[in-house]
Amino acid sequence: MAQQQSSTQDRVPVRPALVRAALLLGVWTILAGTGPADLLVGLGVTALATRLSLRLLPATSRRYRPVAATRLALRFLRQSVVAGLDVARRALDPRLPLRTGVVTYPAHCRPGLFRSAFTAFTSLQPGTVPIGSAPGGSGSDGITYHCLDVHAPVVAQLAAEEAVLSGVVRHE
Amino acid sequence: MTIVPALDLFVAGIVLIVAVWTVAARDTMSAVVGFVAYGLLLALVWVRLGAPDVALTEAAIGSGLAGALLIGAATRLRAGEPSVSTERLGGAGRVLAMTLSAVVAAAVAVVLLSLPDPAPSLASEAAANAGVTSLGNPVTNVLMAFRAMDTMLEKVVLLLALLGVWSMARDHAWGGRPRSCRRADPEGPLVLLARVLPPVGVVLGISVLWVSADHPGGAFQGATILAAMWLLVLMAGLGDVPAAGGRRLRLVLVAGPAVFLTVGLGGLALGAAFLSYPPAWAKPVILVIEFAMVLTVATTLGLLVAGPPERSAER
Amino acid sequence: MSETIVFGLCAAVVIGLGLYGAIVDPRPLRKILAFNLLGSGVFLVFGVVARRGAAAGFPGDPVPQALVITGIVVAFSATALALALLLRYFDATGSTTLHEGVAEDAGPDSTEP
Amino acid sequence: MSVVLDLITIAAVSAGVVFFLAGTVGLLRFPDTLTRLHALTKADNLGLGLVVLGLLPQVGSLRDGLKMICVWLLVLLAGATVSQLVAQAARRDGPGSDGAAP
Repeated sequence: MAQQQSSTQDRVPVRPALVRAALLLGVWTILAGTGPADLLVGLGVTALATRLSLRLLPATSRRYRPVAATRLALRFLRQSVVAGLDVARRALDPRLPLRTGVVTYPAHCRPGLFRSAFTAFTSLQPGTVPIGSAPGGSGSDGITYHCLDVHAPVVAQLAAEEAVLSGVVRHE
Repeated sequence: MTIVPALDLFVAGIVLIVAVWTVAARDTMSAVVGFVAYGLLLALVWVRLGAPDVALTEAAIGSGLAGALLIGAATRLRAGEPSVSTERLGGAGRVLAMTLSAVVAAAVAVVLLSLPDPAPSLASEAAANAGVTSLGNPVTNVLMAFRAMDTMLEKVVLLLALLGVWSMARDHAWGGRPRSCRRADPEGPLVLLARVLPPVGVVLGISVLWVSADHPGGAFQGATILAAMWLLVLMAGLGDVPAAGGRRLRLVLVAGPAVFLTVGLGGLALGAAFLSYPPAWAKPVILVIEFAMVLTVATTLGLLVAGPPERSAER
Repeated sequence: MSETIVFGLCAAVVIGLGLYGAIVDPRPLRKILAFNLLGSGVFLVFGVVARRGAAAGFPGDPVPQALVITGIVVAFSATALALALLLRYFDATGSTTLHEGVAEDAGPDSTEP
Repeated sequence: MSVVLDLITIAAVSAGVVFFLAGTVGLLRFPDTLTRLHALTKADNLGLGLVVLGLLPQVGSLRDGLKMICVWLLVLLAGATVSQLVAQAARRDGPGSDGAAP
């Protein structure tokens, strides 16, 4: 799988590899247990999965930022609650208060993995579902969003999300 | 009375509604989607019937992998779809078919309701002999030890099906690669998933096999998860399907049955019966067979979904 | 053990539905679908029998359950083979039915965009 | 102590069920595919999160709890991906689409 990237990985990036291996070993122990035999097999499986991970998603030189990541996670949890409440309120309201429409967000990031992560992230945010790329003004292209309420400050909210996310994940 | 029988009735009702939808839906794609939903609901039924191993298999293979296959076929057949309304069965034939089906269903129902009451069961035998393999999951015991012959032949059936699918290739594509399942958008949402999920999927798939010694799980269920991860990578365009003529691929495809057969013949050579394991080594031997099998089965399942070769091997 | 009765009847109805669909619908893909439905109904019969045979601390008789696991995998193989045959037939004739001379308007060169 | 935990479970799971219900109502009431996607992803993700949260006090071991959290995270990932795929397909095939894919 992903043969085309194997040549670019001459030197194994140690630190990201170790972090990923630790995470995957954690998943293994959650699923399979912590007995001696479990751990032995787990090490082999982790090595395999880490190798696959480094091939599919080449490691970057960016340093990990636990504080920023925690802030992102907390923000995500809070926004999930807001998003759920927002949709539930609109769905259960007898008047069905919807002002749906399409908004183009002039993203700072170019198409690529970071943007994919951003659209995936914002698809779980209140009132927005990304529906594709759109040619925006001034050369840079934008991301089109379907919004539940076009009068809400969607673009400002998305810009805030992008700023928070780019503090954690590498910007290409 | 209590809430549980009511829940059973509710689940059975939904299963039947979705089954009717699968048969009656006008649009084939809708019917296929109905069938996938039916498979997932059926997994719930299997849990209620005390068979979590079967539930996993049904959800993974019966619903997931078969669903992917059927959706792909329905998409490709869409072009010829509208032209069939001319040859539906007439009213009389329809009534006849309905009567026949109702009679068969009623007969099955009567048989099921009049089964003998202390039901015949091999459960106590399975429990009594579980010590031989020291595996805690009775279904794995049956699959890998008591009826290992079935399981070995099942691998062979999978391979034969793959041979059948491959032989649908046109002459120029023989030994080549299946049609590329790459999607149009190279930066789409699928790509992120295909870069992030497979390592976790590999850990999950192998753990499903590893825990199956004592808990619900198994080589097939694990292999299906691995096959799904492979297909995800392929669909995102991050890799290509190996050519059907490749030697390494063929080696992987026969590895599982070959290990199984070797162990079986080994049992024969050691003076016991075919596929008998030395009692002290039963558990490790079974795990070796399962690990060899999971690779073969995952590859075979992925190739079955990918379909017959349609491009030449080069490129 | 009421679940064996409920799901037993459910299995019988699913078998009937699958049989009906396989007979009545002229489209091969729908026949394959209906046949899978029929098969899953038969598997459910096995499941009910296994559940009734619960003993020795097991929630069901493991032997029929293992047979069903084998059966699901074999059914999948058969479905894959049937679909490959059907798609090849469609590529060769441009028709999604097995009756000749019904769908000649769709050409044989139906390729994906 | 266990009474408090049970009450937490009851409250959180009930709230989760309410969000699932709201998501389903939205799925039925909202006018088009794209709007329905909001109902499915947002409400159901929160609903599942609350159900998992509610069940956490009841699990026997730390491993089981972490397993459930993993399930929630995987469902989030799947939801985020699938909703975008469905949105793209709906925009491509749906009524009022502005043309084919690029």
